[in-house]
Amino acid sequence: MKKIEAIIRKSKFGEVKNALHQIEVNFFSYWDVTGVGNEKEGHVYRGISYSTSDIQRRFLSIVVSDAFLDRTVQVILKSAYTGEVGDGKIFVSDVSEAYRIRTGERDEISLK
Amino acid sequence: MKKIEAIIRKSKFGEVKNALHQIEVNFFSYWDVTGVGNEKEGHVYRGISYSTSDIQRRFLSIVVSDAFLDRTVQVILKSAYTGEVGDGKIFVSDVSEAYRIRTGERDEISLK
Amino acid sequence: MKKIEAIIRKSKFGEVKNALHQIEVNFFSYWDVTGVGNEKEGHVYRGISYSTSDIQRRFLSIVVSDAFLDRTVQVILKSAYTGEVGDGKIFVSDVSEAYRIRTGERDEISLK
Amino acid sequence: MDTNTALDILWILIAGILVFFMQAGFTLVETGFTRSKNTVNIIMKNIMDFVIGTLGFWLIGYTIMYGDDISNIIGNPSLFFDKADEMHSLFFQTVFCATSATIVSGAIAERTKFSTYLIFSLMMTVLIYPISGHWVWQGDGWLTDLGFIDFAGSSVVHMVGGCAAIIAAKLVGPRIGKYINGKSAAIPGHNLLYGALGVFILWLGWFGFNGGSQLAFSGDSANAVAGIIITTNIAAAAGGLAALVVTWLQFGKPDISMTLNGILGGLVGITAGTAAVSPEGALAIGLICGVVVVYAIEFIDKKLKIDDPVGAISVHGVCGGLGTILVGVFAKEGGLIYGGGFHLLGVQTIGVAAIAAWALSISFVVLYILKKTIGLRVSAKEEIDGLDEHEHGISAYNQ
Amino acid sequence: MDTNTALDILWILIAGILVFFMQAGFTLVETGFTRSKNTVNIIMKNIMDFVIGTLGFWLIGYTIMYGDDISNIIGNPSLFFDKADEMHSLFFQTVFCATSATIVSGAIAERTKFSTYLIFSLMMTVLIYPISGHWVWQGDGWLTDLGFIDFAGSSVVHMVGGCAAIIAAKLVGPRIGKYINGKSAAIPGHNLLYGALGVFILWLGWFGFNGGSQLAFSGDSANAVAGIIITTNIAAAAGGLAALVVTWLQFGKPDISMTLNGILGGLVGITAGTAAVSPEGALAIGLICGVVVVYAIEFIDKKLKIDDPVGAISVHGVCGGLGTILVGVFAKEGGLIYGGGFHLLGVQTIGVAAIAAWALSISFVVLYILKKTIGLRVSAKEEIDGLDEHEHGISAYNQ
Amino acid sequence: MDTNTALDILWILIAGILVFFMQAGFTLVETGFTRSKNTVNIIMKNIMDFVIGTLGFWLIGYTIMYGDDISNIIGNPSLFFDKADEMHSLFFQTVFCATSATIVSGAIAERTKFSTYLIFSLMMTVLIYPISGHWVWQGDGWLTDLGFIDFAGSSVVHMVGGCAAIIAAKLVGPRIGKYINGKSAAIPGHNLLYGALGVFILWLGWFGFNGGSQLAFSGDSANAVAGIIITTNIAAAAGGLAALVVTWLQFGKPDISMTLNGILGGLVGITAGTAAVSPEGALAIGLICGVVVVYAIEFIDKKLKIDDPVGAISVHGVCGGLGTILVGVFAKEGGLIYGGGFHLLGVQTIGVAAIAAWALSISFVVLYILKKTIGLRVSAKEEIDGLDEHEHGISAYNQ
Ligand SMILES: Nc1ncnc2c1ncn2[C@@H]1O[C@H](COP(=O)(O)OP(=O)(O)O)[C@@H](O)[C@H]1O
Ligand SMILES: Nc1ncnc2c1ncn2[C@@H]1O[C@H](COP(=O)(O)OP(=O)(O)O)[C@@H](O)[C@H]1O
Ligand SMILES: Nc1ncnc2c1ncn2[C@@H]1O[C@H](COP(=O)(O)OP(=O)(O)O)[C@@H](O)[C@H]1O
Repeated sequence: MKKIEAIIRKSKFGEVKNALHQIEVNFFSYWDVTGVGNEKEGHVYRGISYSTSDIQRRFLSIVVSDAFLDRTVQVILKSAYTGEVGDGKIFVSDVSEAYRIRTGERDEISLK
Repeated sequence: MKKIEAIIRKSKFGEVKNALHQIEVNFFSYWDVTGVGNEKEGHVYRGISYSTSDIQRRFLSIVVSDAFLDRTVQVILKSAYTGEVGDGKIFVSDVSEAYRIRTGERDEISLK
Repeated sequence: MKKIEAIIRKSKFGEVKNALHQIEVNFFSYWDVTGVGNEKEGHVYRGISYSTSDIQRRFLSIVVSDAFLDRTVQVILKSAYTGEVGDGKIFVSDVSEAYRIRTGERDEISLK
Repeated sequence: MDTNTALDILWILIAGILVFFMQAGFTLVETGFTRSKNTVNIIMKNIMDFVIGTLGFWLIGYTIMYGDDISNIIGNPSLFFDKADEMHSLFFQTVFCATSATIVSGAIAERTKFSTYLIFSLMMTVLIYPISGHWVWQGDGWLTDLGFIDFAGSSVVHMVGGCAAIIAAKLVGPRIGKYINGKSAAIPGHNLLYGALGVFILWLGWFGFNGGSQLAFSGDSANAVAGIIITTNIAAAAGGLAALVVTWLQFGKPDISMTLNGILGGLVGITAGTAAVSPEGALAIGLICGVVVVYAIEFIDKKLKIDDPVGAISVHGVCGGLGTILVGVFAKEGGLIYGGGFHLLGVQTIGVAAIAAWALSISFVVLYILKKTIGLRVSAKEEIDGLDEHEHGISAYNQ
Repeated sequence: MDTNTALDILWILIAGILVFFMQAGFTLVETGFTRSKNTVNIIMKNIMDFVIGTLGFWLIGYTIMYGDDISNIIGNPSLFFDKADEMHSLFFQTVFCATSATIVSGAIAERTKFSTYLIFSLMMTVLIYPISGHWVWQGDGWLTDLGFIDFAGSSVVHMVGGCAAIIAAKLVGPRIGKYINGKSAAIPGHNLLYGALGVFILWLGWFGFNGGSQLAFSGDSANAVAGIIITTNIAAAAGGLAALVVTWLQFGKPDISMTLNGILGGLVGITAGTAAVSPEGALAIGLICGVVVVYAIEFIDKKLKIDDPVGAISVHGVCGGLGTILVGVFAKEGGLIYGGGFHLLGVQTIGVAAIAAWALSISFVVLYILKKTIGLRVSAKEEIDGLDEHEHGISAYNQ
Repeated sequence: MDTNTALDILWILIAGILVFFMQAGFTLVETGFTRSKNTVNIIMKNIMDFVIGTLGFWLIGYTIMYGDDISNIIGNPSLFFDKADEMHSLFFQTVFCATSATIVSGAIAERTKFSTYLIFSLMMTVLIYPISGHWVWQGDGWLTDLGFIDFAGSSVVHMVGGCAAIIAAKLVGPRIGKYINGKSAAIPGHNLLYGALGVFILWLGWFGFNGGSQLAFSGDSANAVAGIIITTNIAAAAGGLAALVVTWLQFGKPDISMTLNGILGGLVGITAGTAAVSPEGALAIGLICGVVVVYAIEFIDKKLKIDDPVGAISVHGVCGGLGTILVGVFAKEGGLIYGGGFHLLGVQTIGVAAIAAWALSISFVVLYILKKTIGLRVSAKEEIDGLDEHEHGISAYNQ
């Protein structure tokens, strides 16, 4: 099993979610994070112009079976894309065990 | 060392925390996330009935030594359980290094 | 590639961030979590004195190429340090794939 | 000046100060019922409303409304109103005017260009509101002559705002994500406590709104004002109760946002007849408006598919018109159920129709021109990211 | 009507409007001192309180309290009060009644069934509050005859609310997680700014609460009202100062929630004697109440193990009774330290005891019946998840 | 008492109640414009301000200011002011005094020791504010004799607060992280809605602040008060408009925090001349202050490198002084543009200079002593973690 962590623009979340649902990835968790990266955002506050690279982003954590990995990554790459600096990143890592608390089911079966 | 990520009901957090303390798992971090999954919640807002699968959950991240892995997972499975759809998931993955910032201690010893 | 997860004091965040920038680690994501650990914080609320081990912390997630791992860990160990109980932890784990959404670039190149 | 006149002025000023505070109430309600990414924009619109209202109404709006009558249609405009013994009146009318303008803001929240909004707000202040206002309140207007009763402005203030709101909301179009495959989606407000505090402040201000419209306190006016405050309060409570019960029965849960709108609906509805009806009449008007507002919101949202995030069209437009017409039913003198026949009811209906026709058509003209010139709406990107980031460069909430 | 009477009515109405605003203050205090998952529920309880109070008191409560006296015990009830020249009085008394009812809401927050609460609130409005109120304020009640002084309602309004609160909090039981192995746990409020804003609004409203209770402004009343406002303000400040100092000394830190409660304690305490004591007397009463409220909260929480999330029992019940009794000590006429002997002190104590006995016993009867029939409390699951989700289907805070 | 006098007292009390509410406005503005980790501390400072102001001004401050004149410099102090027929005046002056003290709180927010602040607040109340106040408002002060006009306190209240604020902010030093390599960094406020609600409440209160300073309502005062309310309102609107336009042109976006400050700047600026200028004069003063406040904030922040999180120095200090001087230009009687020559302008300038000199020097002395004894500032650790955690042991926001 693989864990996919995607850090995307908040404004793209709706599209990404729909795209995931279309390929039947209906299980994930997300939260808001601040991202530091290439993108800069200009602000003015009380006469002080400043630009910050600390930008609000949404972090998605999705555990999928190995078979689902590729299509999930592809779908995120596509639906989170705008082409402008700041579109975000996707990271993949291994998961060795998975459990569904409700049933005690283990591993791949718990992800369905 | 293993990282256990548990996504549980917010209302079960108190029980899970107590159960963890009882087996001497006294170190972890948690935050609130939104979970998308099987569970649906019905709402009414201004005359519009809708149901959402985006539900408030608590995300626990616990790094334990290999020896502690099983009992920690078991304890969470038990204390987070209600039997109704939406109880959440537990994911386990490998951690290759660990440090305690205060002492610089490394790996298993830093987890005590 | 490696994922570094650092759980630090909120008050040390500015220093850690600057230190990371100095070694050219300009990409990461962070969010606020509650940490449970050795540190205890005393409070009084409406005449009830209590101490809690649930303390506000900042969680940093940084994916780096293997070559950057050591210096990044070292820099965090140094800049997040106060020497008092509660300085936090650093955990390292493997990342098998990485993508930059904007360009579709993969793995090490996407981290630059 | 004799003491009675001073007493009258004191009451008008205090009432005006209470009405001023309603701006804070509107800001809170609109902010609370929308998403956090547009909070700065909503605040700015509500503040600038009042800024523009203050300056524009003093500059020229007041005399268009209250200047010497020209053909029963409009006041004789003159610039920079400056009669030392009418300053209390200028103040009281200014805060009323600003109320009317601010209603639109809620209906078009979360997607409208700030600059366009400011221009429209100015048009409300110096053109749309004062002219129909003149017909009813200046003393020589044609609706006054007919015997039309709108004591404190169910129509003159609220329905005019509501009419401008429906045109604006229609022309600007629904928020992205509001209608998905033709189905209305719920977009919950980000802080219902702000909404509730706003409603408390509006309720508070309404005692000044209706009570102050007596424009006097000495002599018999004292008891009249007390009666107005009672009918106002009872109608508000009745509106809230009705909406609570309806939503509880219909959706299985007592709905907070509808209950709050029910209170406002009751307040808007009683405004026309507050001095003309009995407490029982106020109860009836409040209950009717509380029920109607729930269904009006549903109808506008689901059938007309006009996206009104705070329910301004239903609360101010629908309940404003309805409340004015109901004066023909419940007025102690001339009302249908008191044996007054259909005359007053007819007059009320004509007045409502005329004012609505004016407000709808002139709003359409102004907004249509704005749409075709500078545009009404921000870009999709700005809307999705939130207006605060792009229009104002700052978010309302930080660490 | 002569000018003086109009002036009196003006003040009563304005004072009533200020007291109305206290509802917003209570809402904010209760919301701020509890957890975010119950915010919608708390708002709804406070709003419906006032809705029910408005309708119920007009329907029958007012005449039970102020109707022609029957055996010095109760007023002669009649439905739909409608005397045109007493509307200002109906308004002023309505907002008082709603204050009394709303006190209970805070003490039983975060665990009580909404429907049960509404029924109890109605009972407060039409039964519990008006009857003891009649004894003191109608003019022919038995406590009036005794010479009992409760100028603006330390006992009549606040202690009655506090007595109902303690019974309710006891019968409904503590929140889950409040007592762990018999030890009281801290459950911090979710937004102390709301709490503080609420206290400012209550303080503001109290000027109307106490000042308006003069029920006149013309003639000598003007200076009397000014004096009342000064004693009110000084007692509030003294209460806050005392609580600050006590908590600073005892816990090592100046505690915000106790300081806020100290201010409220001072305000509740001065309410009975506001017109009878000097500024120095007000200082003393405020200081005493500010100290007492801190220890009362601790005592009720840790010794009685009654869970009162906002401290309503201590603030309103304890300080209400205490403040009333202290009139016997500090009243410029008849007070103990002014050489008046123990007579007034005795009368005050009897009055407090009688009113408390009434409020405690009738609340017990009503609540016990409710407990055995429809139940007082939500299920454990609803409580843990939060009342907002289950009782109202919406959370107060969204994106 | 005759009816006119009662009417006067009624207005003064109501105005005082409105000014009281400004404390809530200050609390909200300061809280909103700073970071969430210091919210409890800011609330506590604002509350204790008023507590100390209430007690200290009654104890001795009032007589230092309004007691029988000694050498045109100071009032004859006596303890525990207790004249039954001046209680309305004590109340009105108390709330003014508290306003002056509270201004300092914002400028030194997020880094100052709570205990030190309390002591300084007491000094403001019983020493700094009453003495210069005596010069202008007691009737026999030397500035009164000169013909100096500061109707409602642009200088007496606001500039005095602003002067203390600049000294305090300078001595306490900038917040950690405010100046990085000599460049000013932006530290955005954590909740701009609180800021906006605070400004609405301040605007509301200002009608009492300026209108109440007429100290009468009967006879000609009624129209005078109405005129004051109009000039106050126009200047506020003009200040907001000017700041909006300036920031829009200069930074490309209409800036909310500057617009809010512009409104406050307009209000502070008009306070001296509110009764002396025409609506057009008010417009001019408002526009000037709205522009100046934007540049003053930049200047103090970037050039003087004094860290004033909420802009208190610019809003109250700069606009206070400027507004007072502008009376010499715009006063209908004696103003420069009305052909009055330079006399009044000279007097105004002398008055401003004298009051500023007093406030700056005495504040320096007091604060310098405090700095060298108990210290002004919390430790770096406390500041970084937030004052709430260390000074009060609780955070404002919880679950
Ligand atoms: N190495 C990394 N580790 C963790 N998060 C990262 C990393 N690199 C980028 N991110 C996240 O991705 C976001 C977008 O990256 P950014 O560099 O701004 O744009 P782009 O990927 O288009 O060059 C960042 O704000 C940050 O949240
Ligand atoms: N594959 C997954 N990746 C990440 N989070 C998941 C995944 N599956 C479930 N979750 C989390 O677990 C929560 C509970 O899952 P849900 O499907 O609702 O219930 P159940 O596990 O009882 O079938 C979800 O809301 C989500 O937060
Ligand atoms: N095993 C763990 N898994 C996850 N988070 C941990 C773990 N151990 C510690 N932490 C995090 O690190 C923080 C600091 O740890 P603590 O034990 O208080 O101090 P120290 O590391 O100095 O002994 C905790 O609050 C928690 O957020």
